[in-house]
Amino acid sequence: MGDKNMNITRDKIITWIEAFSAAIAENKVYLTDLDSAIGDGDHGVNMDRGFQAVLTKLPSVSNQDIGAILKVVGMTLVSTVGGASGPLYGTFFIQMARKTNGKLELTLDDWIATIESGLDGVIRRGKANPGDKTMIDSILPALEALKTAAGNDKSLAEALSASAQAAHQGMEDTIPLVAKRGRASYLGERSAGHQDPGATSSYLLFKTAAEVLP
Amino acid sequence: MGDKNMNITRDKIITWIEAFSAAIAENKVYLTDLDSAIGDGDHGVNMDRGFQAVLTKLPSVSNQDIGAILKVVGMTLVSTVGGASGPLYGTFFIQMARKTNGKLELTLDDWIATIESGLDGVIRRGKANPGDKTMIDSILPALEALKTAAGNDKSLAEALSASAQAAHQGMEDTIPLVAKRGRASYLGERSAGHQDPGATSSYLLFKTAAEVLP
Amino acid sequence: MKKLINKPDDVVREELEGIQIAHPDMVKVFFDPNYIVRADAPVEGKVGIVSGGGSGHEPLHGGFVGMGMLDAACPGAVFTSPTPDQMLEATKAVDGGAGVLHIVKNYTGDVLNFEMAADLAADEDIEVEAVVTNDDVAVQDSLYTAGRRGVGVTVLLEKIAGAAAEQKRPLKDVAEIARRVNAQGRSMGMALTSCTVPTAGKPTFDLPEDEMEIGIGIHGEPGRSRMKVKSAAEITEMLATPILEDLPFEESDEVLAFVNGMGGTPLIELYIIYNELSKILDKRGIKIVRNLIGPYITSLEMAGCSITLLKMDEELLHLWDAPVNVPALRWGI
Amino acid sequence: MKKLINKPDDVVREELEGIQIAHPDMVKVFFDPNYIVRADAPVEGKVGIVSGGGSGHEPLHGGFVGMGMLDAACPGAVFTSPTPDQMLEATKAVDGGAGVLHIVKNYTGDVLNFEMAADLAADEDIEVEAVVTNDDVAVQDSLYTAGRRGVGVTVLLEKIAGAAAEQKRPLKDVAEIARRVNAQGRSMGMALTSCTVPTAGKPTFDLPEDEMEIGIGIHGEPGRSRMKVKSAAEITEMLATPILEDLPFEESDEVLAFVNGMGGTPLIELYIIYNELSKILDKRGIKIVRNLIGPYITSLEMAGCSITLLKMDEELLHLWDAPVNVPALRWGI
Ligand SMILES: Nc1ncnc2c1ncn2[C@@H]1O[C@H](COP(=O)(O)OP(=O)(O)O)[C@@H](O)[C@H]1O
Ligand SMILES: Nc1ncnc2c1ncn2[C@@H]1O[C@H](COP(=O)(O)OP(=O)(O)O)[C@@H](O)[C@H]1O
Ligand SMILES: [Mg+2]
Ligand SMILES: [Mg+2]
Ligand SMILES: [Mg+2]
Ligand SMILES: [Mg+2]
Repeated sequence: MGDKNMNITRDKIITWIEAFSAAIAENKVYLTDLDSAIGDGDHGVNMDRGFQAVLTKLPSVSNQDIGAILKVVGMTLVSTVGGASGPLYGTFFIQMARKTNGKLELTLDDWIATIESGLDGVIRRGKANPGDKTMIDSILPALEALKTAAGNDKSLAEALSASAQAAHQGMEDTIPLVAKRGRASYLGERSAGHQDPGATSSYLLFKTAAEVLP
Repeated sequence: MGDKNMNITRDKIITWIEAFSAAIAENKVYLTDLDSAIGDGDHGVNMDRGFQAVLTKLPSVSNQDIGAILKVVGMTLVSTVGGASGPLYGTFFIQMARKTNGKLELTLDDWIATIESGLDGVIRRGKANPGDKTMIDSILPALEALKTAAGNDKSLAEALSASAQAAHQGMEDTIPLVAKRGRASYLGERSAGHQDPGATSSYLLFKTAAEVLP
Repeated sequence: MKKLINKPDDVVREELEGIQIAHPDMVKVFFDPNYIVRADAPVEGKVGIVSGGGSGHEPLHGGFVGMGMLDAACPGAVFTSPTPDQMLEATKAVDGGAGVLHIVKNYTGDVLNFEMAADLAADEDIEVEAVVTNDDVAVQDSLYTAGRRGVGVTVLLEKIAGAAAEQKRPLKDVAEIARRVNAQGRSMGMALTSCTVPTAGKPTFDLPEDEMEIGIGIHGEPGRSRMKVKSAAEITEMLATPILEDLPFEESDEVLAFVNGMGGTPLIELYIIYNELSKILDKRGIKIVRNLIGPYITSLEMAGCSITLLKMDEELLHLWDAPVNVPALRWGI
Repeated sequence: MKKLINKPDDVVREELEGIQIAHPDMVKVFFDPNYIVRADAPVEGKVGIVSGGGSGHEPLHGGFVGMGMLDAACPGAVFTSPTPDQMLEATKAVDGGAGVLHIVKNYTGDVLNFEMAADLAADEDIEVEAVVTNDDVAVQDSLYTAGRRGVGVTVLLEKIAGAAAEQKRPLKDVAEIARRVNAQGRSMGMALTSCTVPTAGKPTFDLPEDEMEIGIGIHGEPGRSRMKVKSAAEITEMLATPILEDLPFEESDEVLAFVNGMGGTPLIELYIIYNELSKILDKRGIKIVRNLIGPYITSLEMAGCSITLLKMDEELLHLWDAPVNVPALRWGI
């Protein structure tokens, strides 16, 4: 049981973005290979291009509020990633920013609202349903795990850890799915048996959050 | 020593054209391979296309004079072979026709004048010099051998046989030469060490002549 | 990988520099973000037309910028959708006060990025309409997919919508014509070889020396099925039949027939395909009233072709024939 | 061999059928012997311009038949010179009473066949002048060879001579202008891959995955030297330097820069080469006043490019800009 009242500070958000960028760089080839199997083999390259750009932008906003920081992350992704994941991850961060405007610290409830806002953005933008074999399939379980943890009065650390586990499960659960959105959908039945690259990068989002945010 | 007074009849000329056509067909790949080494690998294909066309034309002129027959051969080659060898062989036969107009038989002297006329045509058309590694390098020695044989009062059969031998020697002598005309000339020194395809097909002309004309 | 390039990462930028130097009379090229606009943009009172997509499909879209066709093109990385900031800048640059039409090929990335760009343009009070092309009959179950891909029709649509805009028709009209072109056009493609994305350095897929892919897209992706190489007549039949039956095209229809090279196939082969196509259409009583033959929407150096048929009417004919003066298409001027 | 063809022996005939069906507004195609003439030939009082050569270089020459360029083209078998009977028929078909210009690429076969055709035409009282193009600087010792090959300049010459003829200038003038274009133009080419003659069925030469040929011709023949693949910048330098030093082109010269694709190289790479070329010319103070970028004189599906520079003057500029309306080039109309 961690400290229930511990909050997510602005500096931790920055650390999280840096940790996620590092995880993407580390998994660039892995993500790209996953995308080669059912897409066009660029997901790792796309994400890495975006987060390398984010890293160069971060210092100039590191003394602003969390909303401002997340907005810059989102805007940078939108203008550097391209493809499907650019607008989707971009929207995710921009919508997270809407809930964190002016804030220097986030409670667990704030975090839940923030993720929920991000996910809503992704769904509105991409019109995917759960089970369509997309990044939603790891974000949604992660959000649900956060809510359950909060309902059960768990600590921030526990909640984040539960969300990372749920995202991981969601990611693995994409393997048998037949894709219905994005480029993988052109493969129809042939997309089954492969893990979705976007769901994999999204899992890394929650994994790194669990590692550095508490 | 054959019969000194035996002449080349029209029917033998037809047989000769047929025999040469057969020799070209037989050596199509060989000639093309020679051309691949120092040219563009089509000499056998070109010649065969032309003489197959000649074979279809022959029956319609087989009861005309030798000049008319050779003219049709030359015109057919001109309009079916293309490349360098089309106009050269075409001119060879057309110029042979000039010396045989109205004739139904040729003496050895007629034959010499006929070949000389053909060769002159090739030289005027192609502007090659002896030693430039072209068909001239087997036709010219063949002509000289014919003249020598006639000067020595040899029979037609002997003269034709000598010309075939000389053409063969001329053909082999092209091997060390550096090409100065035609496509092989672009290779410069690299053309040395290869037998000229045109000189090879010309040798076949005299070889078949020695076999069927006497 | 053998290509006439310097560094793989510099391919798109250097290509754009080449276009800039080659065609200053027709286009202006901007960098960071990258976009190409016609030299005299914005044209006062004219609907601006913006398209864009991944690079590697040249001359699409940059080669179609100029009088009578596109006002701007946004090139992404090779086979990667461009980003909304490029599209926004392009949209602003060509807005002549009559609104802007976005022509978007139906790929998730392109659609999403253009949507965001449209939102951003709306924030700046520019009226934007988007038309999405989805003419690829090789994608069958559009219910369970991201829908049919936008391919060859895009070229024809850009020409025809461009002509409509040049006549200063209002945005609604231009968009309506564009949607009609999309609705009346169908395409399908095939590949004899894969292609190599410069940054990847190796072919996207392997294709044995005696096999081909039928039903490919334009991103080096494998197609609907793989089989032994067939004759030009059989290949044309395999591409034309699904196209003809999908719309369907019917007896006495008049069509524009577009035989497109994928980048590595020479013109001599495209004319052979066109010859076969005309026999097939003849047999069905379908009349080719216009044609386009050449590499216009390509997949880098892929060998292969695609066929697009567009059902024509008086208005489309008129717009197709209207003057155009862009790097890759020129007539009537 | 993977090609979009039916039988190898039928390639040329079926291509010609495709051209005939595709462009009846611009050209008429005749068979046995094969030749293509502009739809409105003969043009009364105009010098007729006839070119021709082996097939496999498309759009050269058939794609250049029409208003403002060629009056006729004679296609031979792939990479084999056409025959005098084709040329004679074409010459007769385009003789408008002002004589006929033969444009001949300098290959022994082409030269000899065109000479015979000219003799035959003279027998029919048609005045014929021939201009032979020989712009390939990759062939060095022209004393000991059949002379330099005719390559890229042929395209430019056909356009410019075509414009001069269109102005109803006399045969002597048109020939003089054509000879000037040839004298003021130089080219050199390179290949990343070989090509496959359909009837041969296998590549003309083998080129390892990391090597290229510099100084090739347009018949799939190996070039001046073989080496490891280099960057676009280095390749452009290797092609441009011999061209520049041969004429020589000098500071403040104005040139038309032609970056030609060999058939299998996509436009995106040609623009990168053009970008490098413009830097090289810039450095030398040579000004590009016109350009042409694309596959115009090809070697089947060979990957590679060639560069042609033509020194321009007022008259050539004017003739270059004059209207042209042929399947492969169109402007000013
Ligand atoms: N409509 C959508 N909604 C949510 N996620 C999507 C959608 N379409 C695609 N994705 C995600 O995007 C990932 C692919 O991203 P990426 O490869 O970068 O883009 P692209 O498909 O344009 O190449 C997929 O694995 C999937 O998770
Ligand atoms: N100028 C010339 N004079 C005489 N013979 C020539 C000349 N140029 C080429 N040849 C002959 O033509 C032969 C090549 O013929 P071919 O391969 O059919 O034509 P191409 O070179 O046009 O492909 C050469 O081997 C040579 O013997
Ligand atoms: Mg991808
Ligand atoms: Mg040859
Ligand atoms: Mg992509
Ligand atoms: Mg040849």
